[in-house]
Amino acid sequence: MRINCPVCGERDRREFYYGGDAVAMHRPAPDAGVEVWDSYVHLRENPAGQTRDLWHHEAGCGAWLVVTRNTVTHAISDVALAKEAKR
Amino acid sequence: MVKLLETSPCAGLLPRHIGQTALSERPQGPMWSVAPFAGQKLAVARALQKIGLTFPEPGQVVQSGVPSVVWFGIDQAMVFDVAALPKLAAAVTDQSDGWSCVRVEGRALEVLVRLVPVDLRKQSGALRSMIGHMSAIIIVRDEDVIDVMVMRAMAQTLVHELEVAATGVAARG
Amino acid sequence: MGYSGFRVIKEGLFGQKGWKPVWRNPEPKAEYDIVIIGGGGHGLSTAFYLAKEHGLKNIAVLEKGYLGGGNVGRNTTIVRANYQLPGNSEFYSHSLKLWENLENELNYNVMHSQRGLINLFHSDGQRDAFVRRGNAMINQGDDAELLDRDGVRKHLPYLDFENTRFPIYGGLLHRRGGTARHDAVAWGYARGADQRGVDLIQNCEVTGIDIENGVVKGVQTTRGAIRAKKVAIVTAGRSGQVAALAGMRLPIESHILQAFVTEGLKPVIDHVVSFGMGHFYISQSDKGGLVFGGDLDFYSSYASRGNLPMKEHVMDAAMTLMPMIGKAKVLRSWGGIMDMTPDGSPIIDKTHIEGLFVDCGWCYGGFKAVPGSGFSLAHLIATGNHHEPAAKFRLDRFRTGRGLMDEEGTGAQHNLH
Amino acid sequence: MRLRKAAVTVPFTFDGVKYQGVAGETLAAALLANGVKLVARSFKYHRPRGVMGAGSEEPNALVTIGTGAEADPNVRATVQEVYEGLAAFSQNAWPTLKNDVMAVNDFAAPFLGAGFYYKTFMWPKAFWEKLYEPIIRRAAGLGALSGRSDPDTYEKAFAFCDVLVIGAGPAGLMAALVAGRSGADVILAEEDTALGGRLLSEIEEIDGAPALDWVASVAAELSAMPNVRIMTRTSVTGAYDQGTFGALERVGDFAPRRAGLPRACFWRIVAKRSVLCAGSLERSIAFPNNDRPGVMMAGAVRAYVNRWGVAPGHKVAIFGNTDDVARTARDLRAAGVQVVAELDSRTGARVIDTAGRHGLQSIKVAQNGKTRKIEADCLAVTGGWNPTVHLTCHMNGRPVWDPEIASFVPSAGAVPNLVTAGACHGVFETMGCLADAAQITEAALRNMDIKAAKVVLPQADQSPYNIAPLWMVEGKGRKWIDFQNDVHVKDVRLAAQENFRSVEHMKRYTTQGMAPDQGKSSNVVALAVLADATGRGIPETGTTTFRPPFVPVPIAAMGAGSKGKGFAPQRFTTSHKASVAAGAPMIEAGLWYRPSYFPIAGETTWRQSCDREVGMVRNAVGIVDVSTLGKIDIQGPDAAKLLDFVYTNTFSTLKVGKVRYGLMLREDGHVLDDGTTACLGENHYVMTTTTAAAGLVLRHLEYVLQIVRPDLDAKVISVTEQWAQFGIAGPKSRDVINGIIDTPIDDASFPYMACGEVSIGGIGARLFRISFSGEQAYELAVPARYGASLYEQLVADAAKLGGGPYGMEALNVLRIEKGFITHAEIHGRVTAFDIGMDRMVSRKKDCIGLTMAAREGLMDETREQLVGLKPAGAVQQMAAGAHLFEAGAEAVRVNDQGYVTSVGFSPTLGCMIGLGFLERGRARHGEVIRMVDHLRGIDATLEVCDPVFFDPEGGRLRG
Repeated sequence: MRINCPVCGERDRREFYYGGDAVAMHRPAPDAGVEVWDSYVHLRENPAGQTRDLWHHEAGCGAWLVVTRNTVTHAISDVALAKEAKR
Repeated sequence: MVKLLETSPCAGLLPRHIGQTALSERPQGPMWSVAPFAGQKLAVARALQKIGLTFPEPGQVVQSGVPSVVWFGIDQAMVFDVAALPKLAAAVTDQSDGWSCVRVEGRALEVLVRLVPVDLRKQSGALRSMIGHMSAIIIVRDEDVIDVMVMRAMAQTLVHELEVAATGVAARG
Repeated sequence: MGYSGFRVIKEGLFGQKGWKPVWRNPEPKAEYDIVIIGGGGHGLSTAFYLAKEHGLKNIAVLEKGYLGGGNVGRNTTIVRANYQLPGNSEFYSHSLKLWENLENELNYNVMHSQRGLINLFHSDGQRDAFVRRGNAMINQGDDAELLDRDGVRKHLPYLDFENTRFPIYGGLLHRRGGTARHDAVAWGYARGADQRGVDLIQNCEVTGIDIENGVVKGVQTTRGAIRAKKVAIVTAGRSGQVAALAGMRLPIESHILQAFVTEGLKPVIDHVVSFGMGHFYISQSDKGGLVFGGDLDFYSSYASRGNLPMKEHVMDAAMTLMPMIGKAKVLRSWGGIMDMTPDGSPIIDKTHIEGLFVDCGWCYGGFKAVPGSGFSLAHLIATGNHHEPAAKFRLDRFRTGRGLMDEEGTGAQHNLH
Repeated sequence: MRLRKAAVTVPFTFDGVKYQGVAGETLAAALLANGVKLVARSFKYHRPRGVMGAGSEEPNALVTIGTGAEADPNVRATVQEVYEGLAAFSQNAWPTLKNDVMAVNDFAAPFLGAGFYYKTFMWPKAFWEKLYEPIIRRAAGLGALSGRSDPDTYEKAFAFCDVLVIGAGPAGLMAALVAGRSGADVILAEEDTALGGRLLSEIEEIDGAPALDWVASVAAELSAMPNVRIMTRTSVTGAYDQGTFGALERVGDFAPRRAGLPRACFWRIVAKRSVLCAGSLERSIAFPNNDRPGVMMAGAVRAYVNRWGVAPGHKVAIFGNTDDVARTARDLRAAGVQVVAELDSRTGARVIDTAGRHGLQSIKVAQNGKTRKIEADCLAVTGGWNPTVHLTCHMNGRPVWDPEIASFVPSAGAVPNLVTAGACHGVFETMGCLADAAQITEAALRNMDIKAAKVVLPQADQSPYNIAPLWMVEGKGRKWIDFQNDVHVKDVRLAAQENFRSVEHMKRYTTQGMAPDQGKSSNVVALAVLADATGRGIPETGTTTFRPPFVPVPIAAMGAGSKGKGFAPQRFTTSHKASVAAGAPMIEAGLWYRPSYFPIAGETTWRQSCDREVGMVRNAVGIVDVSTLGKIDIQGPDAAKLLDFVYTNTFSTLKVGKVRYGLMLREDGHVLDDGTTACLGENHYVMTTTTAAAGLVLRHLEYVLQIVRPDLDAKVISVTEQWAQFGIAGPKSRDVINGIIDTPIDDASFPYMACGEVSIGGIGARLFRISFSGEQAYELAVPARYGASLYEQLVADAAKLGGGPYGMEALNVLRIEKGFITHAEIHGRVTAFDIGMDRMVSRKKDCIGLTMAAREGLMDETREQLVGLKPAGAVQQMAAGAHLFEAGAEAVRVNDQGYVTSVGFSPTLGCMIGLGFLERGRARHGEVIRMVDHLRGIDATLEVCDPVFFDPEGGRLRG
């Protein structure tokens, strides 16, 4: 797989670290309740199709990225810097 | 008073000549990591312009006589060979001793094709990638002069990887 | 029709004409007492034990493709009971005991080979962790032996003891660990279930789960609606999609685990060997192929195929651990879809919908669990009570934090287990 | 038999017999030239087998090359080039290829049908592992590994291009020509040693001249283009995401070994577009006893005759179902080889049996209602051609049935940005291949906005294919389909009879297509037989999936560079050389190496050294390199807020010049890491992490800053390698410090948990007063270039005060004595509550893990809690990894109450001590419990105690 880093350009998957579903960007408030937190930390849509997930360009520029990707074909339709991505 | 002596990262390992490839260690000059605080990139660039440098764009290497500034990652640059920096609205960190830097000359592209997962033929300037299993900074000076940097403590592995690759290149003739 | 050496000779003499189909191809009925979604190892063994242990007859297994076509048909065939945490320990111990009598129980040779499994360790810290594990195995009533470096050398003389990157300190030997012929396990259970009246329905995809007032009523399929009093989702690799038909979201992320096989070679690796520093494990099939694998590809995927960097990493690990393997040639690689849970342990539980059960989250350890999982899920479906050895595989443990079984100690990031 | 006399020959051996070959020809060609027919034994029945094909798909002629550690098993004789001194050996035969004892299997064949083993060998139970399985294993397998470390070198490399052309037959050459002339950056990868593909083996004309003239002119033009790279001997093995391909280049295996030259190179090729021109593979026909040495593929026979000048037989019969029957006869006659029969199935001719034990002697033919026997020592067979669709299946693409050519063709778009052209696209005649490739490549270039250069198509062969499908010929005797796995028609029918009707079931039940050729020559025939047996058509029957690699890849090639130490980088501290010189055994700590202990004269065990080093720290001063601990520089207006958010305790109150211990959780509420953070200045901190978690914590901080709290303005960067840092611990530690730094310190100016900048001979350094031993202790950091020099000085100065260096063993004992935890305790399953640090979780602010740590199950009093463990009575041994039980309780799971994490002999206390986790442990101090290590046979009675064994008030570390 190759990911088009907005900073470095297209790079091999081996430079990146996968950080799970982009749901992590929506951290609940501390008092949001156990159900909300369980959902945030554990439950996943886990789609067979388009997903948004987080990747760290660890052996590259160091940016965390939000990657819109198809989990069946691995086609990548969008890559954005996490800091600038729509939350 | 105690007198401390310097040891370079590749001491005892370099220089080496393998076929038409030469490996040598770059001198350890001052190196400052500069990471501008939020919204301060322009201000930092302006401040650096006072010493003939700027804040580089991704991949950019800016040379001003001996001093240079090299893009080093997202919102991060490395200033080389400046003894002291002007005051900057940035996180400034001394990295002079954090890296080992090896210059690969001669069949540099052919050697690095065996180690780096990026098309270096189309590169100039600096990029962050890998050499073997190591995170690395690669500065393409010319098609046959490439500087590679990895963390200081991995100098021996870096030299070993380069030697093996250069040996393979040389053996193919 | 019973299988035996005598029968094989007799059929050989008469041109193999007497062999009957190993299972029927029934048309789905309009209603069953129990519908099991998923004709993989776990689904088939569940059906078998429902029939055998609980005397239930009116059961269907619905399989969207062919029987045994999921992960039971594409894994590295390792069977072991070397877990350390409460909940896992007793379950895998029970499962291994079922394995040990499986040929007899199924009248089918699944080639369960207890050739011994050796987990290598490469530091004092790893040794301590494996000692804790080995002691837990013995506490559970299973077997474990601590090997020092020379002990490992005696069993595995071909490892690199001189120059490898992470020196071998020793190993934990689990003599009852080993392998089995994966397809045969699925077929043996399918045959056993079919013989006991279970309808095995292939090419039948479930497209909906009917629920009324919080009670399950049946399923919609590509071969029509089927009413059912109880429905079990046993579709590891697709658990999330099928559970979504019931409006559920699971604590699961799907990941790819690759596996590899080489060309046939004369016997050279007599154990199952696992490399404590490199996520690499290997055994040799009876046909002679070296069967091995490594870590997950590491990103959520349903592609059932792997990527190059992980392939290379696995080969790298092989070369540092056992450089005698260099001239073996990889013949085929494939990727299975793994249900990864936040603690790396599975789920066998009722759901908030009455009559709906789930059996999922086996991560990459589902094969060895095939007998135990079927046995325990059958118990739960038939009696309404959790089977003791699987009683901790609850859905709510993540919410409560009670009884988490994180063998790796890596926490709630699904892919890290 | 050679058809033309070779000018120069080289000697090689097969099974020890010396032959003459022509350098560069394949081993198969050389063996046939020398009249060697029998080259192998089949997998299951040990049937005699000869060369069948002429390419990498060869199912029969697998040999071992070389001896000893260099022995390379399962090499295709049809690919291996002959060189002087080449030593090849047959496989799977004992004692000799000709008289193979295991050939007895063939007599038992009636009982060994598909899947027979599932039905037997079940009794008695214990016999499986002891008797049946070992016999099966010994009989199975082909070649053998030497069991010795692979002595050869291999390479890996990366390559990039606009257009990757896979295969250099007529289509591939045309594709490369079009792309090359258009200025695209092209890689042309060809498995063979030469360009030309089938044209190398056929007699054809292009533009009125021999086709090879055209090949030579195109090759010359491509070689001259700077934008085209030609890679021969390179098999593209796999297609992966976003245009990534794996490829195996054979570099040194076609010649005697040369120092430094790798055997093979595994390439990772990244292409914007790719054109698959992989050609097609010929298939056989399943007729009775179709597997005898001498029965070959017709295309291979033409290759041996036309390309290599070798006649595979004196009397050649031809049997097939396309115009290739006539083509083969034409070429053989032109070369002066006797053709004894042209059996075109389209005229009703059938071969219904063959004879000849170690080589074909005759065939039996049925035609026009009559049967006759024909003497022949070679039978060329063609059942048609299968497009080489393999790479298009690697991303789950399913090929589709094309009745026109009675085979599967690639489905369009199966691999993104890959197009197929020529024979693998279902276009078989040369003219069609050229036109197809030109057109397909032009379209691909247009897609990437490259203007395609015009190429004038030459005139080439347009002979039609005219296939009439023939899969099988009925008759007595086994009709082989998968020659490598010994699968025959009856096996497939038995599978169907037993309801293994799905193609996947049939494959798995019969092992059809699972041998080293992965069904390249057999799958389509097997499908046709299955379709027939189940009354379905071939398209409904479907295919199994081709998976990577296309050709088998040596593990050493894909794992190149990792043998020995190459598996992971090595990290060396600046004191490494000095430690080694002092005789310290170095142990791995993650990627680092650290000294275990420092033996001095008279010490014969590690314990003696360790005890001395512990005493040295407790009574004088010890020096330890702590550079491996992670060091992270944190700066910015929100640096303190970041610390407050990632640590459970509060850091925003930490004053400049002070250090604080911190605990970090994962979001799921379990402990991630611990360490100290020093405030070096306003909005400037340096965090230390454990060695193990250094990378993890840095990534975690970046994750927090970029994902969870992008509002925080702080910058983090690793300074682990910038600073060489040394611990100086013990009552005399300050004396050592003051002997080194330019301005002395005292307790008042530098109290416990102080930090600040100091200088050493004018060089800037950092000093921290922190302790991991419970003694008065400091950590002194200098820029790494001075590390070696400072370490030497520290050790020398310490020695003058009765101290010296200490290693990991002593460090471990010292910290256990103080109840300090490491990753032995914070192993990923423990909470702050478990380790007694719940007080450190501030409820006044949010932090990572705060909410989930409060889950009911994580705050339960019955959880296992950190305790100290010491002997109750005359306990000799304690063991990390042992489990804990109530005194007198049986050591079984239901009674299991905990486990031991760390142990050490405390010379300070004169006994073993340990740390562990025990259910309700904090409430059980003073209780006597049982410790059992089954593995080492240790069973002891321990007392539960506070984890701090030594100086619980902490008076010593305050000085």
